[in-house]
Amino acid sequence: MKAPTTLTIGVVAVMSASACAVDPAAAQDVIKLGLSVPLSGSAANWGKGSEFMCQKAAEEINQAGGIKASGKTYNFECITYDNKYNAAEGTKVAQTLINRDAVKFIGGALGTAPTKALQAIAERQDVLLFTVSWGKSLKGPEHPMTFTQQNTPYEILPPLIGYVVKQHSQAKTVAMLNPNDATGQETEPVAKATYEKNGIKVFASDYYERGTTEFQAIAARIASFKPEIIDVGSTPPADAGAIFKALDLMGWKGVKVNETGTGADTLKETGGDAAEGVYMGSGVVFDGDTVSAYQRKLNDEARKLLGEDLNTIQIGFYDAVYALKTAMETANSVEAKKVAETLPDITFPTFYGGKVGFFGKETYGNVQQMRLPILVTQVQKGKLVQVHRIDP
Amino acid sequence: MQTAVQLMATALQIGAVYILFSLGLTLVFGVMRIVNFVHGQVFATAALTVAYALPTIAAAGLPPLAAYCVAAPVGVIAALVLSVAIYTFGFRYFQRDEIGSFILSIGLVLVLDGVLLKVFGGAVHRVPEVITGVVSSFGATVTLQSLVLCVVALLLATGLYLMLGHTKLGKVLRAVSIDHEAAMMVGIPYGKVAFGGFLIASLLAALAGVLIAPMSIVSPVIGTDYLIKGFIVVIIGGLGSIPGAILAGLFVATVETLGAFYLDSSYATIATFALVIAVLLVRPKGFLGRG
Amino acid sequence: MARIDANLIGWIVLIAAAVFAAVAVTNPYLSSIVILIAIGALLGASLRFVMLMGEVNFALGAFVGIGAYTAGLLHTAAGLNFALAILVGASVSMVVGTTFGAITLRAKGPYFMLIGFAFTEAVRVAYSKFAVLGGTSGMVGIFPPRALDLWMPLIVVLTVIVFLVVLAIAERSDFGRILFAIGENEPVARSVGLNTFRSKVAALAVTSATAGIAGGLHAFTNNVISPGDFSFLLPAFALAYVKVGGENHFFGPILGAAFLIALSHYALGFGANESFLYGGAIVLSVLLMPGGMLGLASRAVAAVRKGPSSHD
Amino acid sequence: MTDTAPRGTKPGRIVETGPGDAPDILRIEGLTRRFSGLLAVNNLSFEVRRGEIFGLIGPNGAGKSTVFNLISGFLPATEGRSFVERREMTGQRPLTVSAAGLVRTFQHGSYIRSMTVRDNIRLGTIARLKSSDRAGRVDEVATMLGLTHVLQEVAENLPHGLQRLVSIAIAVAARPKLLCLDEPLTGLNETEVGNVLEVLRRYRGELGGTIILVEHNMKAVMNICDRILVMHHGALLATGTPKEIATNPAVIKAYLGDRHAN
Repeated sequence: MKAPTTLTIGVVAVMSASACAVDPAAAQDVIKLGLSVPLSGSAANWGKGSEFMCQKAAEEINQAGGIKASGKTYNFECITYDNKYNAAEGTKVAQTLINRDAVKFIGGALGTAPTKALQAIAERQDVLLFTVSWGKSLKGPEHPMTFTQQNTPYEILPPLIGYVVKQHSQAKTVAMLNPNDATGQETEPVAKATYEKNGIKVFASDYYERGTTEFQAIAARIASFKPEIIDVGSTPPADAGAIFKALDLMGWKGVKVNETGTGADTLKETGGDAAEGVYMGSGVVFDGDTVSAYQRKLNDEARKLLGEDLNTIQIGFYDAVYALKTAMETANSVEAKKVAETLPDITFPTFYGGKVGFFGKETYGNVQQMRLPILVTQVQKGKLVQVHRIDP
Repeated sequence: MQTAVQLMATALQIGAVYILFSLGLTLVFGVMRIVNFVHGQVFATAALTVAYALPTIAAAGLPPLAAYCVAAPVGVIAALVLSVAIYTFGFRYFQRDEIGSFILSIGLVLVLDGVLLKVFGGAVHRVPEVITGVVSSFGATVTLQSLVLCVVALLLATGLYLMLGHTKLGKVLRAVSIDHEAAMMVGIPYGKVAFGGFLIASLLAALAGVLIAPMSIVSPVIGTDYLIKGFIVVIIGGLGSIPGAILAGLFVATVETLGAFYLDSSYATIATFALVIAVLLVRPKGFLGRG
Repeated sequence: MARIDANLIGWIVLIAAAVFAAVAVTNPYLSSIVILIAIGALLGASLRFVMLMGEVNFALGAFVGIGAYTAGLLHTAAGLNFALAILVGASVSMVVGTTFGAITLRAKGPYFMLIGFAFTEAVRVAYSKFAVLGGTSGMVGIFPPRALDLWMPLIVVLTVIVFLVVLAIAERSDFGRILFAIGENEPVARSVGLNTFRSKVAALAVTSATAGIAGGLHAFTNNVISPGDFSFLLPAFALAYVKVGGENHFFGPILGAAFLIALSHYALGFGANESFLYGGAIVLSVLLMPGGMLGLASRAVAAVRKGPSSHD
Repeated sequence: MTDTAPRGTKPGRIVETGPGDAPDILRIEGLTRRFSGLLAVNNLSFEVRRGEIFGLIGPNGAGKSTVFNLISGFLPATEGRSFVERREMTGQRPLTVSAAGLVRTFQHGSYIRSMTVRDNIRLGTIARLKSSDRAGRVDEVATMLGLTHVLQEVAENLPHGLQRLVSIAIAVAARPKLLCLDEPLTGLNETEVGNVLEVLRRYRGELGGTIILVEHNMKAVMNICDRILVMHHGALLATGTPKEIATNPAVIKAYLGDRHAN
């Protein structure tokens, strides 16, 4: 008697799933932008901010009259699912976006593992994919539908490290630390090579587990090498702050770098005064004259939502939407393959101001990387200050 | 020498928190035979509440220390309210059911993870430094704050130890954890005792939470991190053993510190897990576990 | 006798339903759900098998991961064909599982649970240390032959059914009786000369093998695997399948998996927090319906029949 | 899948057990067990002859159950040696002891509550019989113990008396040379007691089985046992036929005031 129950409930369950598989909201004049981002766990805030920025850009464009292509007018709509930062969930999200919601454009994917899972399906079904993930292996001619919406170490590190080394010509040695996650494993080799190219001796390059809350021993270890520069690579600002504080406690004084540091606030919160002087490669300055009033307004809204400043990851989700709009109108088509072919040749207005395009032939063998300005920032008197900017 | 002292100081500091955290776990298991995964969430609730309340209170113009003295009790109370709810609606029905209670607590962990994220948001919360200044001796330096943490933690640990040894409640708790049937035969109200033990355990977690808040990186996931460490400690020390938890707490902290210093610290993480399995090979019930 | 019949009907219905779902469902999204349910069912059944002897095996996550990574590596690095890769993966998982059991089954109850928990987490960190496994960003390109693309749902469902049958037979055999006896009254089993320790290890060997199979299928249907896929949440979710479906009956975890996975996909549409969902399901079922859905069902049936419940 | 051979233990060596060698199936020499100072069993020696029903009695806490745990290998002896059919079993595990033919039951619920009677009995056959013979043995034992009509029932739904028979059946199914029963009569009513005793007699009669019986029910013990050993404070107080024991002043003294003495 149990068996039929098994069946009925099983069937009912599958039916309920199929019920929402057929999405009535699939009106022709809406272009859905799928987002695969972490909405839970330690990276939840990045995901929330990314969704926020995608929606902002979409709203602006829709209010400004939408996208005009192939004689029709379309509106953007952002659909976000939680990829929990791992491949299994990334696949679920990919299936849901592409095969259930029939999304043809991915407005952004965050987290290398879930992005790879998404790419496996997207490239096969000709779905255009934007991602902030750094994996070099994500790009290249074999992935014609994939585009990167954020600067990666290959873009950031040469100018950043170059600048730092120039400012501190006496510094000749460095010790590096990275989190044992995808970003860390992507950043470390590039940074190492760049330092060596600049004639800096790399004493040590360590990894630590994300989720560590006690950094004294780790700090003691890197300090014991007595390097002139300590580069905590893609360590999240909160951890970085704690590490610099511990280093400061042990009396280590030297040049501090947090390559992918995104903001002064979190760094200050955990690092206190030890955050002073840290160089960052992914920081965005929201006070001072470098930003427009509108950007500041967006950032203030974001702060209300997230409790911290916007960072380059989230801004990438904003830029991708404008890139797509421009490409669609230039190609005069909303067909993903056509749009992907057009993207490399267009320039579009970026959040950072001005118009930018795509590049990357020499690094990735294919034009898939947004050519964004590179901002070298530093914490000065507790404020994040832009010390160097390279515009494309 | 300097590094040696520095490392000792670090190990002591981490160990102090592990001890506080694990004492609760081991106490609950001793008294109720419950493997309480929710302990981490109780701990996180306290830490998050402080991290959330303190800046707000401080904004009212109070100096950090004063503000902390207001926020800390709030955090403890929040955590205790949570654990009372957990006990009355959950664990009460699963006493001495090792598997059932474990399954229930796993479920609660999943639920509370979601809740904490909703309530406190994903952003890292940071409590402004409550006690400023550093202490240096033998060339090693620790912040006054972490020193205070150590002292308080160790005081609490000894306090609990003495309480179990000498007060009536303590004796009752011990009696129950050694042989609850015998204890009930001599007329000990098991239900009351169990609830008492659970509250004390939660209180320890809450205190650990509010103590760690000013010097750690407080986010909703902090609970899981300490939970895993905490269980490693109690397994090594022996479930239900108070001295076991204290010794193992220091032991694990030392291994971690040395590991992080001499190895790449992500290997240290694996090393600690390997350690557990090794210990259980030699002593399937932990170092001081009761046969 | 009635029970035997019910079981027989159960199997026929189950197989029919599964094969129908695998063949008739053409929408790739729905077939991906069918696949997830099939794999989930195997995971739940594997976890339940060890629960027969009264232990909760949280090392399951590690076994699934080892199966998946071995299969993936053999396929991507050594170009081994996918059926073979999965089988070898399962064997490796079985070897690890047996060793793990032989070492850790001296411990019981909470100790065994917690060691398994620690083992799963340790192994998860370990994957990320090997570049050849793709580090934290995961291993890519684990594709079955393109020709099989359309057939994958059927292949997965049939494979799962085969190993479910294996587990069911094992449970109904004398081996199963021994495990059950161990779970309830180990001294009695020992007093009649049964080597209970060896039986426990054997049980772990069996489930680590089936878990390894599940892992291999996971790898080849997801095409990408990452350490995060095999955290302690995996056994926790499997536990949810068992408790919600009903741990007293073989079909329990299967029903639980079907229900929870479908539900979670439905919920994903509203951006609901999945772990919240699974957690809630576990809590509610342990508090309100100890026998799980099947427990409720059989009690209902019994009430209707006004006869004794056929529920064992 | 299951293991029928004892693991990691060599068969105990055959030893000549002294002069006047009786056809003893169990021989205990100076058996002693201390629990942290307390002497539970104190230098106990006795032997059990093939085909007899041997009563092991004594006031509560006399150490009867401890003796069972020691001879069946569930508890290591502090001192002393034990032989089953002249094979030394000192320090062996239950696995080996039961392989040598000594099978014991436990005082409380020596069966699997939620398994059917059939499965319960079958459990006893697994280690000793190859799978093709098990079903037959189950029916055999069920018939002998009069359980045929409840084979399909789940053990926990049975009345007390039948549950005791199930416990015995599990042990009997294992083809023991020596059957050790720990209080099989406690809590049973007159008819049930009679029923169990009847079964034991038949078991001894038809199969020439040997039984050690730990029991508080004096009437039953006196009525069924060939020889009785009385323990007091862990030591041997007296041994002999029921008649001798009944009239032994030391025994009577030991039992005076003991609520089980009737």
